[in-house]
Amino acid sequence: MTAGPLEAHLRGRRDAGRALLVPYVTGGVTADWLDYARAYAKAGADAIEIGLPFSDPMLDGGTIQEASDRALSRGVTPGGLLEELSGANVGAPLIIMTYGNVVYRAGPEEFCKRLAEVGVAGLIMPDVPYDEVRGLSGAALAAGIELVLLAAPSTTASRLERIAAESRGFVYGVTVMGTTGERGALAESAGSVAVRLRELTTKPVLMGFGISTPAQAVEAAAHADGVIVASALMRRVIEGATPAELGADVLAIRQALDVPQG
Amino acid sequence: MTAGPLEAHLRGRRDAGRALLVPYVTGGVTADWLDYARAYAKAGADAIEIGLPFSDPMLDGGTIQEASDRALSRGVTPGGLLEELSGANVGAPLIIMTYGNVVYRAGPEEFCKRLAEVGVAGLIMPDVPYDEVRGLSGAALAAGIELVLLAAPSTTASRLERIAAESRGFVYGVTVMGTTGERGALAESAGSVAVRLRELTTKPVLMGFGISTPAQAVEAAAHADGVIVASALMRRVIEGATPAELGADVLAIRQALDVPQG
Amino acid sequence: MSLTLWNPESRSAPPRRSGMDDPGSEGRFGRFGGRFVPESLVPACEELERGFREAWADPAFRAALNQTLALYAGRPTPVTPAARLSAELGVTLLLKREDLAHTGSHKINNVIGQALLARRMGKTHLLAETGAGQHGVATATAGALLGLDVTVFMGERDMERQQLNVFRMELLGARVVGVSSGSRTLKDACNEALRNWVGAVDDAHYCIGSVLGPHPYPWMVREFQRVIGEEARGQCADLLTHGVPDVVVACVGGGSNAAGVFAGFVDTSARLVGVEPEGGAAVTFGQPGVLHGFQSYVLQDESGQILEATSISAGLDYPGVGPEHAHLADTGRASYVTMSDDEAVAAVSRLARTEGILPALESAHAVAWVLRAAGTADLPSGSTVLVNLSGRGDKDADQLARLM
Amino acid sequence: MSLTLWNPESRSAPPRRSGMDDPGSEGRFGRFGGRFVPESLVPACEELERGFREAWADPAFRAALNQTLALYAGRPTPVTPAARLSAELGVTLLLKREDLAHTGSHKINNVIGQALLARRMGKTHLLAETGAGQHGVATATAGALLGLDVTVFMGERDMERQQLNVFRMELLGARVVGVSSGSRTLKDACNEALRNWVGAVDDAHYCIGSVLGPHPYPWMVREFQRVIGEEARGQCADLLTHGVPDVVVACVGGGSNAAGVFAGFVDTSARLVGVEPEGGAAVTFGQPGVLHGFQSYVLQDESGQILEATSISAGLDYPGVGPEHAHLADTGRASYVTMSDDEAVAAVSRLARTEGILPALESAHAVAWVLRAAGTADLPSGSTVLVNLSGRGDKDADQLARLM
Ligand SMILES: Cc1ncc(COP(=O)(O)O)c(C=O)c1O
Ligand SMILES: Cc1ncc(COP(=O)(O)O)c(C=O)c1O
Repeated sequence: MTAGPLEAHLRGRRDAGRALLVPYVTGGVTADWLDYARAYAKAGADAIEIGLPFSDPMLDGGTIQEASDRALSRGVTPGGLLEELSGANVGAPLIIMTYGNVVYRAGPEEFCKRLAEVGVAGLIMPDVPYDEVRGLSGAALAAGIELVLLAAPSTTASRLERIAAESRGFVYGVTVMGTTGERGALAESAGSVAVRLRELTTKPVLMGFGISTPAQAVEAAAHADGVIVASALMRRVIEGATPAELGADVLAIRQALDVPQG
Repeated sequence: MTAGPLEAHLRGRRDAGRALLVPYVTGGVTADWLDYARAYAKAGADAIEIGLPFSDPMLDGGTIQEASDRALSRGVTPGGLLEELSGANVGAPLIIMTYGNVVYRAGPEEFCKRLAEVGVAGLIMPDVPYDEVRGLSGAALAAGIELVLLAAPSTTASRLERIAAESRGFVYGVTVMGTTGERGALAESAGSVAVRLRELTTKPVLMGFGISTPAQAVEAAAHADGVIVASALMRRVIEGATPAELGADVLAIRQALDVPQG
Repeated sequence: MSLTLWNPESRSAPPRRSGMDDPGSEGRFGRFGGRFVPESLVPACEELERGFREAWADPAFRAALNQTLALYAGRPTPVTPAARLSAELGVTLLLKREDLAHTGSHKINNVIGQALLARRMGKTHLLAETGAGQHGVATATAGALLGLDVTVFMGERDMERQQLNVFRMELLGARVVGVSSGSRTLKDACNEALRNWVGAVDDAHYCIGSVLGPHPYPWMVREFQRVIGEEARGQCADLLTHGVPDVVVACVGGGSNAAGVFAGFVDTSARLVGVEPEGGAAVTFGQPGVLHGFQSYVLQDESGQILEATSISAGLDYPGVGPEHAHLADTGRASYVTMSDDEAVAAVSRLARTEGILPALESAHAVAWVLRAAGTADLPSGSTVLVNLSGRGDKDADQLARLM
Repeated sequence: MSLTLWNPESRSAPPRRSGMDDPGSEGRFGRFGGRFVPESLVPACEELERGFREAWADPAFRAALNQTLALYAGRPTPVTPAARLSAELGVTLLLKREDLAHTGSHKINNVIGQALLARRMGKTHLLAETGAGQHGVATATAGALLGLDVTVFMGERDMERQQLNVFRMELLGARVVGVSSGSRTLKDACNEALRNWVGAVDDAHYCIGSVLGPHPYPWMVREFQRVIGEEARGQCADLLTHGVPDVVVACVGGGSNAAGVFAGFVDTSARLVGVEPEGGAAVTFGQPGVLHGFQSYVLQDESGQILEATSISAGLDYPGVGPEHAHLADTGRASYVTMSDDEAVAAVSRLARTEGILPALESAHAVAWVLRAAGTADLPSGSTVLVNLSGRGDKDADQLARLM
């Protein structure tokens, strides 16, 4: 399968020697949530992950749970958030992160079509693993949405191979056996997941979960093509930091990543 | 078995045409409880029943339960009450009413001997029926205490015969299937118990349980040799009536019984 | 003062085979037992004795009882090897699981027997006393099952302490009558039930909750509980190399669960141990006396006033003990020991953690004895011991939560 | 919007004999089921599936399970003919008595199975979610029995409402962890248990309490509960002229007790009726969706947010339903109806008064259906109906007392 636009975009930047940075924001966490996304883009995000909040976020730690709860209690809906994206011109490719039920409820075909309409490039569903995603890939393909698959430290070799082969946009390497959420140190498992994936594919490999500081980002990116940063940013949003302040946070990571390594 | 002094006394009066009257007082119900007994004697009691309070008076209704509780919470003991009787010179033969455990705890021989020492003539144990009393009769006999047996409306003919034969002092006819306690009307069963007993024995037959008013006393005495009055008097004691007032109550019954009946 | 209440030699008694047989028409267990009731109740007791003797000899009655116990009450209850606790203690501990019987204790065995008997005798009403409410709930259950009216007498203090069981009885259709006399607890409820029975003997059967009361109750209730021991005997035979455990142990309130399990082993080599609560140990600390219709060991003061029992477990809070236990203590066939409230609570917690079984506080007294005795001369390492786990502890969770 | 989540034709599935068989390696019941978990958990689910398949085919495992169910949990539970209520209703009502199983409900069948399996697979720790606490207590029990550590996740709101069950779990040695996210109830406890499992898969087995969760849970739990139906099948054969009842009915929360009893009758002529609570009726009022690892009917809003269930009975308070029930509803092999809170409460009281059995509020929903249907076309006079009485009502007495 030929690379889609998201993958092409990330490959291009990666191949140009850049460590990729994908920051996250929960859609609707505040009224001006889109401004966070815009600030990320300005600070040098290579793509932006936008969470559509779900009532039962099984793979999320406390910070993103709270961000989701805030958004939901503001009364946002997936449909409304996508509507906001339409023509928002954030300045970087957008990847939607949401749980399976949000997609199934809307209907996979309709949902993917709508993503494409509002300019979204990729889709991540943390509770729909490789085996179950097959029922959705047709819909995503038809709509031109790149379905990103996750690989975990526990993933066996044969599964990893298939995940690497079938993931689109990039491969999402989970650093740790655990939920999203900040951690004091990067898990040891992070490196091996990245290394194993890199042996299997030339697709961009991005590591996520528990990457909180610029130093951790650099560490995680050492064996991979880039990082996804979520909880550390969302904690700041919950604490009331402005889009500008979040932009500065992302910039700090961007700059750390841009320092030529060893 | 020849009649003992209590039986002889009651027989004598009965045979003289007198309806017998045995009023009751709970030993120790007040500090001056003996004055109630003396007032009864003065008002014409043919004998007096004195209750030694027991913690678990299975055959007593609410009034006598309360009188017992009052006495016990005053700290009285069977030994102490008997001590008070010693030389009290009440003015009528005394019959002790108490539950089996009080007697067994002291030891039947010792208990009966002590009764005799303090001038008691008879003993009633409401929870020691005919079949069980045999173990005690030797002790009573040896001490010269007349053991009064009870007969109930439910008692079968053959038991009644044995009870009539073995009761000493008199036969206690229970008017009703129930506990002690005042009742609006005399139970219908009262008459038949009395009649059945009278057919079996020439011993005095006294009816008790629920005889509250002079009129009920007269009614109960119609087929028997006399009555025992307890709860109606103890209710008055509990309400605070003086020995003199109780004397008047007993006198009223005495007088009603003394009116020659149709 | 020496007591010679009873001279067994002077009475005609049926031949004894094992020490737990028919106590004869006078209901005597050695110098204990008897029928100490008001004359008014004697005919009812005699009628009941006749009724029970006939029913017990009638295969149809036995079949109906057995069927009800099996299809309704969940019998047989299993004997569970307590593997982890056994390993910790160095003895083989087996648990007879009366906690799994319907309503949560062995009480159901007795009430089903009495209710079937009452119906057979044409009674339409059951009277019962209850302390914590276990026997009251069981009687209300049997009454509902057979369509008999049920009135339960319960001390007012107990009603306050056990509101939930009051509700449960009412839900089962029973009338609960508060008793305000005396200490307003179980013994007063017994008095009140007996008083009420006097006035209602024609229609009502008094359903006594343990091996207590006038003859034939202590014997009849033991016979209705014998199923525990008979089942356990067979189950031990399947589970143990020697067939019979070295020791059989049960808690003793009135003594019905102990009597039931002892009856299955009295003719074996098993030592029988009854465990009384320290605060209600009639065999250990009582004197011979008469209470609620029978002669036995009773907690009482110098002048014969009955003392209140004060155990942490409501079901053992009774100042007397079944007359047959008094006799078994006299003859030495069974021995009786006491456990403290603290030991019982610790035993609940130990059994819960090692075996996943929450015993009733009552039953925990028997477990506590094993915990104390294991490895001592009383229960040497390698011994086998059967505990009759008379009931489940759900009812006590509230109380334990406040204590712990 | 039409949903075509799954096309059964396109997948390789094992041949179906009766509609309640092995759901294949992908855990599919028609268009429902599956394994919707984070990639991190997939290997654990696969390992569990392998472990279960091996154990289930191993006579030694089956023997150990059966022995534990018999000697420890009190199986078989009886089938009780409800004579008085049958007479009142004009139908023959039989009750499968899971209320008599250890810990008071069918939940024990499943946790013993899973705990034995976890031990066999070398796990040392059990994780569980619980709502009212029934499954938590059962898991704590099985953990204590086998010496496995137990952590139970429980919504903070549920912990406040069910303090006694929290105490009970702690008494059994379990650690109870409050969950403060979302609605702070059962569904959030499930989320939290899954999250925790992700970080503990090596040592921990996640012991799910119903026919829910990712493959192999819905199938495995049904197999562990199948014992209900298999026992009942044989017991009905003994009790009924026609051998098989006309209708088999059970309450449906997650659906494990219903699945267990249905499994024994799915290949017979018996109609199967699942009774959902009006406030948590996923089959009746839900839409297809994904929750807690599986595809099924789920109560949700227009945009796919999960709704809270609000039933009077905590054990039925779940917004989803086991995928096999969704499939049985699709195929029409079972039908699903709803009962209101009031009907359930009335059924508790009716069964208590006529049969002396206090059912769990959950189980009362199944009884309530019989009360409503008897004499109608749904359950004509003369019909025979087996109700799976999934648990006892003691746990609900407090709540009922406040309501009544
Ligand atoms: C569980 C349990 N065990 C024991 C007893 C004590 O009674 P008994 O000594 O008659 O077995 C009770 C009384 O309520 C009880 O509920
Ligand atoms: C007694 C009882 N019945 C039924 C249920 C519902 O579960 P399921 O539908 O899995 O049988 C529960 C759950 O706690 C329960 O405790």
